[in-house]
Amino acid sequence: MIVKDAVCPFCGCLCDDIEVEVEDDRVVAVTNACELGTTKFMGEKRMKSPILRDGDRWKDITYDEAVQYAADMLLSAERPLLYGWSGTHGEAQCVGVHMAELVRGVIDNTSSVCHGPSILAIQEVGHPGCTLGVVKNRADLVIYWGSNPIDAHPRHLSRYTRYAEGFFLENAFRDRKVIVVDVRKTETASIADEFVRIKPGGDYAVLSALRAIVQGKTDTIPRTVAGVAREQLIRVANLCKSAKFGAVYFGLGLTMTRGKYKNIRNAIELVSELSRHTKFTISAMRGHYNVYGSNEVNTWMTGYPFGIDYSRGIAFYNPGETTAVDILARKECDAALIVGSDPAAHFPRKCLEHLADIPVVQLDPYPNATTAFCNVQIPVAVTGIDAEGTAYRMDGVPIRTRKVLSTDYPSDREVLSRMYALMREALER
Amino acid sequence: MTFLMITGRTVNQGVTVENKTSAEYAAETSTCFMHEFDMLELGLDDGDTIRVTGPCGEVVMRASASVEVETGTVFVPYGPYANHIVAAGTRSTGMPDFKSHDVEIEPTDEEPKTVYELMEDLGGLAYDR
Amino acid sequence: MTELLVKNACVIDPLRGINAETMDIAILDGKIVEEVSDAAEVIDARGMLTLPGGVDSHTHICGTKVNFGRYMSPEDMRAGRTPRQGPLHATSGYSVPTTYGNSYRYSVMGYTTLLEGAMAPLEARHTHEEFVYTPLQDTMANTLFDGNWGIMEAIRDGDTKRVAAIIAWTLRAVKGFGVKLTNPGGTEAWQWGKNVSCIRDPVPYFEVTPAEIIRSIVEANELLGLPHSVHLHCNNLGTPGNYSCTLGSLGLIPDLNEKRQTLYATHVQFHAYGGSDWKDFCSKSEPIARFVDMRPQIVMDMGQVMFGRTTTMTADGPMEFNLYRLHHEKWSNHDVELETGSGIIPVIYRRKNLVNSIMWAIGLELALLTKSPWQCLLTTDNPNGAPFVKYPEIIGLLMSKKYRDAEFATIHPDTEARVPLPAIERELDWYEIAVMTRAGQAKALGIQDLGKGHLGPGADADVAIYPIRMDEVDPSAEYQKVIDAFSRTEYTIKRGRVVARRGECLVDGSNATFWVSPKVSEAYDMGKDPDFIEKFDRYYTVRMRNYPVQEEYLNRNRCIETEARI
Amino acid sequence: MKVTLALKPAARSFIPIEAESIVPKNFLDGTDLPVWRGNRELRLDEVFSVSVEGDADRTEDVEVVLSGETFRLKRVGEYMDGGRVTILGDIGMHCGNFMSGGTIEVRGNADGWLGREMAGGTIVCRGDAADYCAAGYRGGRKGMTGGTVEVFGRAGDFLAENIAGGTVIVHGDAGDMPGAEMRGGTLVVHGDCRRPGANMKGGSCYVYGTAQGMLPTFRKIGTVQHEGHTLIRFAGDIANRGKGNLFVKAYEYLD
Repeated sequence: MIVKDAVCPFCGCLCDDIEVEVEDDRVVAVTNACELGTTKFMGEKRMKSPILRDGDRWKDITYDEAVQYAADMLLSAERPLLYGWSGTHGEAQCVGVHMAELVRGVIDNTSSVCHGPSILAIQEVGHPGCTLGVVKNRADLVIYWGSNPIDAHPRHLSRYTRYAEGFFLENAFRDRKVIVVDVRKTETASIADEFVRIKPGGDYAVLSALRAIVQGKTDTIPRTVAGVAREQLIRVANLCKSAKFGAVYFGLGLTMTRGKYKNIRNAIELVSELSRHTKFTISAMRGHYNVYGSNEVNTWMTGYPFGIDYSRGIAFYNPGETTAVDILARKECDAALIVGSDPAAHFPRKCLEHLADIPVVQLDPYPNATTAFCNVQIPVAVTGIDAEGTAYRMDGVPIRTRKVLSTDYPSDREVLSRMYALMREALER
Repeated sequence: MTFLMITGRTVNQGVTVENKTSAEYAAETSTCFMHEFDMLELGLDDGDTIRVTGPCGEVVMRASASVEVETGTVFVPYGPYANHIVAAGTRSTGMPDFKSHDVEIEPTDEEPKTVYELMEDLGGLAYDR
Repeated sequence: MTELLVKNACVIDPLRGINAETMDIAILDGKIVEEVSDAAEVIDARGMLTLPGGVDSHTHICGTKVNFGRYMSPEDMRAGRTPRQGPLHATSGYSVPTTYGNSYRYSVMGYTTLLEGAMAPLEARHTHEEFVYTPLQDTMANTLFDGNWGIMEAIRDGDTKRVAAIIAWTLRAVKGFGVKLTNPGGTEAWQWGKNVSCIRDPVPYFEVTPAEIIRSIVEANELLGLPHSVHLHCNNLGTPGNYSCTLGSLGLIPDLNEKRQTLYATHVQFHAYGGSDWKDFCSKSEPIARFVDMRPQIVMDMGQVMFGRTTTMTADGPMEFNLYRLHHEKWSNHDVELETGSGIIPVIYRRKNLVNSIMWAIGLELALLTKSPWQCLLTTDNPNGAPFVKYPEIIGLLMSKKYRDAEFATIHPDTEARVPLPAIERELDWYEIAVMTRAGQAKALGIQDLGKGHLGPGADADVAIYPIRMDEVDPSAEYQKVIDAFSRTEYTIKRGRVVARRGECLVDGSNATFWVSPKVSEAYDMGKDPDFIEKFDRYYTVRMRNYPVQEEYLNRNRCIETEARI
Repeated sequence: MKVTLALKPAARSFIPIEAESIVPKNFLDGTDLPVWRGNRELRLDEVFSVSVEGDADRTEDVEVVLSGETFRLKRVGEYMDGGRVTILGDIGMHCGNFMSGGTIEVRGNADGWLGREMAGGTIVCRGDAADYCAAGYRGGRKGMTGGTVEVFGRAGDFLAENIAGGTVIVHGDAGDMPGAEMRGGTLVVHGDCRRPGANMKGGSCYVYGTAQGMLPTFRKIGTVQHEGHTLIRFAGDIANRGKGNLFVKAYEYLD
């Protein structure tokens, strides 16, 4: 059987033109997807049943036992952390928010270590953006700033920018200019028309300089800014101003360096400045296929996109205080539920040391680094493969992922709903 | 020698990220991409093991020459190896300094640990079924 | 079987011509019936004002744009925070509250049906997801067609039937309710950073004018037999002198429908400005109201501005950019491929600001100068003019000259010379308020036959009982009592169940969503049209098969099938 | 009246305690106040050994003294409008949020957001202050609008971010981006710092040490004498059409 128009649950591009060939409940071939997506569709090393850590060995338990364990753990905690959420569907994320509200815990998603700083910037100055198709059809200038789509979003270039056809571009490949700004000469940089190499930590200064140059205040700018010659900055500013439609796509090169969200704020303010001259937009290269969905769900249900603390009943938001890395490193939680992410692989070691000290339950299809810190792990279906549900693309377009094969694994939503029901029952008693 | 360590995504990291118990994932995320001049200076060949010491400890990785990084800078794919030495401070933004750590690099005879060995060092328990 | 009997209700039910009659209301399984058995639960309304559940025919509560307003406004979220309590979820936010915040606050004010004013088709799934978490109101979504490429091409080719066919396919696909035009043509021009200044400016590349778009889509809307008329946000919102553009747009509209208006012009306050710049800015509510008085084919809503902090959000991207240039506050914009766009900025309307004071006056003038309350409905274009929690104050202002004068004394002193408001003596009565907040809204949306906006047998049992007796209160003098009463019902009944009581919500409800599915002939089924399919595949970034919103997203599914004449 | 609160050692000491009830005014009506540990509401005397000496009718006459391991105690002095709070050791986040009057003295170090959105009164910190000292809240609204914060040690990143009024003095070094988005008020850093005044459009920022990573969008105007220091005067941030004043002893670009 071939499933057409399947939706790839890997990165924020959320490509929905994938063909998946299934035989005997196994994926045997994947067409159209990039290497990242193909490997995910073909992944096979699933955990077979829920496991419980018993001293220094693992023991299989039933789903009922595992769900009960999680419910008891969350109910007895004074400040449980519910973390992850980017690797699951929106319907499960909604249950997660209800759970956090009920047990008065902290709910945070992977954006705190990804594009959380971008969100903080947007909260200061807003976000002039657009859907990917607007760029594909119109943009004659695309800037990748601190992002490396060839490695992280392999089809971004072919579906939306460099190699995409566009309604208003006669010869898109020729008519569309690409600028790459980075500290490394990545593969993406090598296909650019212009590469701007910045000294590490210099993005903010370069962005400020460009803002001034766009306003015509070139005199104040020193001869070089963070390793970039003033002449190149002027050339880039002119390319931007003379474009009919410019689009900036930025990545973790801006969110993870010194200044963090202030870098993105500065980039947004540059785009707002350019909007006085021509059409310009800016967007984040969101990583997980549904990290944006997690932000959306949290926002309509709690008012905030990530890092929400319900300890006091009402929602409190303060990234840097209510975000997972800070809470774990400061040992400020006493239980953790992990869904759809792998903090042990992606968090600094100090956070892991605290995970080792507190009860941890994880929902994940695969054994991963976090498994090592779990008291209980519950294997679930993979959204987009054996579970369906809503995901939000990096530009906010919601797409329903398809189920391409059937397994006996329950979905995240099913498992979480059972936990939630148990907890409500216990609290109402 | 002191280097600026930058971490980030790579295709191979992405391809192996859903299979963290695999040797391929460990190999990719324990690779330290360096400028070949820096490797010459440290007397390193491609694939040699190095000890990388950061603000929060040390970890053994393998050096690999790359044309993408400048001298004085190294690039390590996101994962448990880099995170073994990354500091958890976020400057109150929620986000650690994943791309701006100073590290010391020296040659070593030790072999990189497996992912689960790293986790066990921090109080975890390997799952190997 | 659940039965409920509301006794001694003093009912105003304009769609049935009932004005302040004391009667009982019988409810069986969520519907109004002639009578119920003795076993029915009884609520004694003790002569209190009882109205059909409130209907808001233009509000922004759910979807991509609204949620972005929340996302970018953590400072707004610091107000209005409540914890989870019993069946109720936590809420946050003032001008852009969480979905639960919206739902609970509307419910406490007696509102049971809401129309989301602007849904981009490509992002419709998002709106529907949020509807599910707006549990205490039935919902429906206006669907944006202002910059739709396929439609503009069909208009250029003079093919109104194809326009209708594309609308039909899209509404069905995205589970939309009505046709919304926001700054028609302007949202497409804005994707080049440009705009159209009024209805005769051609849209870049497509070479059709807003006038052609409006006229053709109005015709197409009637070809499809949709319950609601075209819902128009005119070009040129918020600029001095725009009233002539508004009159020009309204003048395009023939009278094509016997049951309802042919055009719904929304938030007209923002389109009723005189003057040539901000310096000689003034009210032009009078010519607009006079024009509408003569044309039964037009219904408008106020878009009242109230003083204080709020967030503006609209599909009108270029207008928001102009606002950003005035305020230099934060600004978001979100263009949607092949369809439309949106913009958001936070604002504060200040009493001491002349322009804001004039805006405040214009909204009230429109309501007071338009003869028939059926033609000017009460809205703030929530949250653009003000958050909807200000509705009770607006009701107070419309019912009391004394209150208006007291407020007028606190605004910018130069306002008097720019607006007719001080000279207007009219005070609306209870019946007129009932028209403007439910009956007129239901009629304009074309949902009265679906059981909304009235209390006749067969109607949905959505009832609002306000803690006020008309025979005991003089609204002209005791306006504070009116405001208090409309701020919190004694009972809000939704689908036959008491969902709110004296300012407290009681249950976690379950909303229904209304949407339309026009039946068109095979030849006009765009799902099978090779040209439509080819263009879709080439220029959208979502596959055509993944575009439609699945019925899984509808909590209670109220599909309205219409017989299209194509 | 002097209220002494000695934090009791607790078994689950890593869960922060939120104690916005600890403001001098509240003690005029006794000590029956709630505090929160995570999601559990506790009585003040479950967490502290409470002793009261003397009495008072006016907030100004109340002094609260906190002792023990108070570095995880958050929100002390929130909305404080008078009186005095003395913290003998370190204090947790959000001490003196929204404060409008009175005095807070921290003898040790202060964690993040000391004096966030402060409108008046005085905060003295004898040790170091962490990130976002005297700063604003998420969403870019005005930060500090009045009052004084004086830190004798060092300050972290984003010191006085979004400051719109009042005075902030740091005797040691400051971290990255002090006075970011500054729009009014005065910020003085006696030591070194990185990237001062980023995107500023008003107010005055003085750096008596070296400004590292100096931003390229400040226009040099000349030198001035200030409090015995010869400082270079800049106008900026021109990226933001700014009209702020930045004075530095020395600076280095990241060139």
